[in-house]
Amino acid sequence: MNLKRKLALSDISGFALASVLVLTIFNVILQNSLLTQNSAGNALLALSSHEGVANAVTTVVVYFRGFDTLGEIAVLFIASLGIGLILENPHAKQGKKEESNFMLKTAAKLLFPIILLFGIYIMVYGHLSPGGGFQGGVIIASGVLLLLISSNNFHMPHKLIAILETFAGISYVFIGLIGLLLLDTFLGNFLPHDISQMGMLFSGGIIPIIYIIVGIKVGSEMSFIVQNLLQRGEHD
Amino acid sequence: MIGFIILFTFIALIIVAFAALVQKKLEDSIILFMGIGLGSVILFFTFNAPDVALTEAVIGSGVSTFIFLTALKHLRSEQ
Amino acid sequence: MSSILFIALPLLFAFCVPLLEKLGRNGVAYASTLMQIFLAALAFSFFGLEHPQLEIIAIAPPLGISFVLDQASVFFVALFSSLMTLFSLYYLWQRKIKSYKNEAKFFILLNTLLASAVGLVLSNDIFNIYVFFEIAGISAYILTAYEKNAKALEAGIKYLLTGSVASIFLVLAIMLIYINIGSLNLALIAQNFETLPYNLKVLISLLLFLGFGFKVEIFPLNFWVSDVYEGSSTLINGLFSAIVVKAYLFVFFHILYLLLPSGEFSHFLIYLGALSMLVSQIVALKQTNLKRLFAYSSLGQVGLLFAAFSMHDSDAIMGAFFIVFAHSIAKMILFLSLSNIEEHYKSVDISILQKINAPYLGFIMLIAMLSILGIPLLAGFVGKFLILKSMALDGLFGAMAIILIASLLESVYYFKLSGYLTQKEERGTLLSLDLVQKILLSFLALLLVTAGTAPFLVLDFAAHAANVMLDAQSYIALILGAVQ
Amino acid sequence: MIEIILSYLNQDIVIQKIVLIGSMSLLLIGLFGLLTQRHIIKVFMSVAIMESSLFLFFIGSTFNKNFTAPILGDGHVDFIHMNDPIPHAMILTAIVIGMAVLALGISFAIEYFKLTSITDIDRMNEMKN
Amino acid sequence: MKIFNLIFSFFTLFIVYKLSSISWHVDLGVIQTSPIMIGLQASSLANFFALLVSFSLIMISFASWSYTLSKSFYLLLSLLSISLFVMLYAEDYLLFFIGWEVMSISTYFLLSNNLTQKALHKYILFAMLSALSLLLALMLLYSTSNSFLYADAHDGFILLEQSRQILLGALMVLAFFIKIAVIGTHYWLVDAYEEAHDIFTPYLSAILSKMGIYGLIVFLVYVVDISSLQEDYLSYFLAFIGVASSIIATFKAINEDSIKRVLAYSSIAQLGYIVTVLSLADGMGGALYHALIHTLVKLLLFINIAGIIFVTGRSKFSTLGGLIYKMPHSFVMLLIGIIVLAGIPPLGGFASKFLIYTTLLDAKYLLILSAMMFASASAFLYIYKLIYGIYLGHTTNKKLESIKEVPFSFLIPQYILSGVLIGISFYPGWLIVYLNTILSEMHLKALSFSNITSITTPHAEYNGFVVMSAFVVVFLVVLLFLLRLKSKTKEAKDRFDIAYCGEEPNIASHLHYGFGMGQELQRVSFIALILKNSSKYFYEYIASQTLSFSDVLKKIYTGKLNINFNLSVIFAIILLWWSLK
Repeated sequence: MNLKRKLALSDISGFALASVLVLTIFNVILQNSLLTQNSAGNALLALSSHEGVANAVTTVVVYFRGFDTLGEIAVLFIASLGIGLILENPHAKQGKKEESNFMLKTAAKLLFPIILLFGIYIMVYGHLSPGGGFQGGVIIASGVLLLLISSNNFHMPHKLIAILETFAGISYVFIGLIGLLLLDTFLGNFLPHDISQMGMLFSGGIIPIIYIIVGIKVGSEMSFIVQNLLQRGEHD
Repeated sequence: MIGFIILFTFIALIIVAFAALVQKKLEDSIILFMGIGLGSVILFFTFNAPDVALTEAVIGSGVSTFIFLTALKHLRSEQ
Repeated sequence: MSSILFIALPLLFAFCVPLLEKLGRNGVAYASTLMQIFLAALAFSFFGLEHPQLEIIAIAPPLGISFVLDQASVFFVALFSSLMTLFSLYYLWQRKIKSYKNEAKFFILLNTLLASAVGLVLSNDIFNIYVFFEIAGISAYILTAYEKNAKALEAGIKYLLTGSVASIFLVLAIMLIYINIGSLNLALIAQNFETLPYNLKVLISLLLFLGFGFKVEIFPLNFWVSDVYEGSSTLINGLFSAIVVKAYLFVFFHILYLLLPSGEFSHFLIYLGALSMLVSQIVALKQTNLKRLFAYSSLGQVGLLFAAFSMHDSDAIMGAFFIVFAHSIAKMILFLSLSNIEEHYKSVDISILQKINAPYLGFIMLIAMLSILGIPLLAGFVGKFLILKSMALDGLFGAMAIILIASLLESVYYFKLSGYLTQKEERGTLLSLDLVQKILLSFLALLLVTAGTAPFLVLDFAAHAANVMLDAQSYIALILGAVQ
Repeated sequence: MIEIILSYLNQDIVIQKIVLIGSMSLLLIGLFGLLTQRHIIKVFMSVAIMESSLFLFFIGSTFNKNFTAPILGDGHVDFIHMNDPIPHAMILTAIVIGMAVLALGISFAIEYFKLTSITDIDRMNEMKN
Repeated sequence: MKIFNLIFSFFTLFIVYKLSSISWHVDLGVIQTSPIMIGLQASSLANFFALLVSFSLIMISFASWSYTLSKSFYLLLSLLSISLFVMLYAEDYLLFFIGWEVMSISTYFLLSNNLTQKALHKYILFAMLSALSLLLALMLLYSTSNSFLYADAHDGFILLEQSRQILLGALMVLAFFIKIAVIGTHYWLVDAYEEAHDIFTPYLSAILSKMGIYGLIVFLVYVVDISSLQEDYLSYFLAFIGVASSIIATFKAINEDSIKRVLAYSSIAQLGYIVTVLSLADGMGGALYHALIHTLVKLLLFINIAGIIFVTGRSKFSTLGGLIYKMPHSFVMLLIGIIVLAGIPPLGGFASKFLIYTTLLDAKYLLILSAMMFASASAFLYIYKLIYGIYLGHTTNKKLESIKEVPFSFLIPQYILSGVLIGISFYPGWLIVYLNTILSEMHLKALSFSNITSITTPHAEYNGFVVMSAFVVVFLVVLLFLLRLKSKTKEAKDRFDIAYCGEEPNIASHLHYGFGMGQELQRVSFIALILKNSSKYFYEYIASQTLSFSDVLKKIYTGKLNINFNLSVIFAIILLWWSLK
């Protein structure tokens, strides 16, 4: 009986502590929650108008704050590396997985190309419509996940994905370094990007290229993460 | 109309979140966690932030729930 | 050669490791060490600069991200890159005895840790600091859990959870800053931080303090440190205490000097730092595991640094620079030699020091311990003396008394160790070091001794660095000036 | 009657208040979960809830009802009367980082469970102090 | 290495002698942000102590000739001496502190291969406590005087308000008392002296405790300006502590069995005298005189004991005895030593005691004076035990009969030392001239000086030369008589050839009664009180308290993450509420 009461007690105390902290934060924010209009956003909007990219968020993510995206790609890369390191167990027994039922297999065969197409669309048109590298890559990874779940004999093409990933990573940093060389600002937009061809495929200078590279990288890393998490490293 | 949608989804989110945490069985709490993902996608959409809504949909509710489900699978297989 | 290379090169190395692996077993190791040597040389090339430099990334500051290179940050960058080079050189010979499983990943993590530490120190955009906060965090979590035994994984989980709670507070602080000030650039934020209403200023600075507090290992928030040190492998402990903690410390106080130049909370922070030193030394008295003992001792030294930095006085900061220099090198020596001892004698208990038969290693460890204690003729004393001197001028005798009592307790357990080292007793088998390892360790010990006996060599550089770090106005003028 | 409520709800100030109250209560639930839950997955879940509450708060409070999304399309020619894109970019990065850390934490928990079959964070004390 | 050490010590003596003649001033460097002057200067007080240091270094290097010592011993010894010179010649407290701490650390390493872990740990903790309290005191002084120089230490001291002055005084005195090992803080000294290497103990006892005296003098003269100290609380405190430590140490020395422990307690007692007399402005002359005498006598005694231990390998009274026939030279040296130690007229010891007594008499500290006389009188007990226990009486076992005289390397320093002591006994006045230069430099009242053979004080005059020559004449007459008598006496067959009260002694009976002296004193209630409780219990109590407190604090660092997160949230709430209020 006292264990129950002890648990209840800790719950109440936890709730009380949390509520006191959050309430104090709340009433401080409440007193001065007026948005100052001079936020940097308007200035950025003005600037991004002559970047030749329709989606302002993409220009900010890839170009104006491109360094954060590079850092964030590094985070994802280290995470997938860490998960691969932690979850791999070489002496994994290839337990006989029971055959997944028929419906899932056929649905997977039908759905995978559509998901793949959708993912690639999101990735490539990142600078024109909402979405972009991250979202596209993860959609492709979810497609791969679908295949992993559905069929047993689907083995991830490790070699290919690894090459894709390294290629994408190296080219991202190289674009940054070329920017440093030509415009002596890292990740500078050195390709021509005038407003006239707004809406064309390669109209935003290095922005769409970077976003596609990011898409490839995120796609391959997410598929590694997914694959490791799912089979806890019992792969070949 | 927007104000009402926001109010409604926030209230739903709070109820679902509280239920997810207090839930005894893990499967139910993870399913409720999906609900939170869905709710936040709706909210982001009403906040005129399509990029963030798409990311939240794919990563926030998609991959995170997948991660929790696999965790459940591995933590369940021992008992 | 711009300072962005500190971030770009390690990432480039990390991304193309699969190619480097084709160069044979130690291709990756040599490539990474060569790159680190190049980065260290690059860092020292920046030493000469008189006035701070600005490196623009993508677009010009108040909207874009930029790196600022001034004396203080160059000192830290040089310290980090040279320590990392020495670490990987040492590891190149250590791996003959015990090399890490899939070593390529180990080297990637080393380089990303270095890149993020340098990024933290140089960056001038608060969200960019958050991204580097996370990169350093995530590579530290994986390095902690590298051994994959129960202890390491538990340490990894604890470190990760504390890190994510810290990042939640930090993200909330950044959001409040953006909502109320409208910009992410440190200079702009610093400029109109005073215009905010008082209670909002308090809330934002408290959230920043909590966000960084976990990582800066200040008293009530450093519960996780000793578990992480005990869980992770000894070599990595050296990295944590020498590089990671110092980067977070510098960033926290860099932001503090910008946002609160008049030092409203400095009195509270000083006594918190002194208290943190006292508590960690008291707890360290009863430790029997050497790694936990060194963990608590570095908590103590970080507490002293915290107190020194929060004094808003250029002398104290000069002393703090000395202590950063001395403590990083001393802890690097202690942990590198401890990893050799652990490898050879298979135990990390205090009593092992009685059985080790390594006269040279013992002598080097002795120098490191004495420097941490602040014995004259070693670098530690110069730092501690300058801090105490500036505390005396400000009349903070309470904090001084706490710090001195804490260093008395510190000398209790450090002299117990040195008693074990110098004891005339039957010793185990001889622990022989490689020649290169001996050279590295003696080079580090030599640094300690020269900085201690002849401090005037570096005093004027340290004084200049301290002044540069303190005066926020020239920092703001540099960044905002670049725009017009 | 309903129109009055709807029109009342549509005011900007009211929307900001709703967003503030809603996200802060989500943060409260997340923090409550962190402080009381024992199971490792529940702890990670409460961390995820806290993060998503922060993101909602940030986008919600920088949201302007009568501005459109920051994308040129279907008729918009230039970037005026648009919502501020910077919070969107920041949240985009933060969501991905949050997910990466969460995935890493879960893999630690799985491996730890495989070794010691413990999921209760309070029983995790391998290291005798 | 031995030759190097010898040359080094002679070199130091030559340098000190050279330096004492010219007045020089070197400033080493200035830390420019806040101007701190560091430098060395020649003050005659420093020359006096430097002379003592280099002289005893020479004696030590002579005596260490017959030992095979490791190279590190000599290196550390020279490092120690350099740090002593740096400390003595420092003109500011920063350099003084650096020399002080390097001295403690190098002594720690010199002791580290002989002392047991416990004794070593005790020594270094007390050394660190003294160093840190000195550092805090420096900082207190710096806060008002804005410079570490001795010159402007006094006006910094005056600016400090009352409570801080007391704190400064307490810390400074505590730091030096630990080195002098006054009664409260002697917990580390006795074990350190007993277990240290036989040849290092004389240096330890003769010199290192004098550094405490030097520090105290510098503090009293430069910081507190001793002349204004007459009725001050500090002088009463110093006087009381000095006398208490001399009384307690004397009685503790009496019933000790190991020779080195007896000498350790006796040096505490002697330093107690110096501290008592330092409490008075015009006691400075007596204090310096006694310091010189004490250094020489302690060197002589410890080297003598080192010789005995070197030859017989035993250091306990109960295992020694009757060595007079085997080691006549050492016997004579020890005889001279203990006469000086006792402070009785013929030899120099009396001159310094005489000065001390007269200053106490002038200052009307009569109670202190009587207590001091009582202590030096009761010192006779352990002094007699010293000579009787080792040389007189019957040898306790066979092996002692086969030993030979102490090797020559021990005898040279003893001859030099006793020569100097006898010289001082003949011409006590000669030192007064030298002391007066020091006193005048410290603008204190100089001792009255009539001629080099006698010490004159307002009350009486002691003519050393007359007393000494009378004593020598009487001594020779008695010696001749005894030698004539000895030629007629019958040589005893062996040590059992004595019959007393009808019993036939054999191997079992313990003939040597010398070592037992002092045991019966326990029955005296006052002495029993001293012997029973010692400062050990107090320090052990403190140690156990801190360790249990560290156990309590360890609870915070338990592995339980949940509790820690609650703690951090509580901390956040407290911070928020406290700053928002």
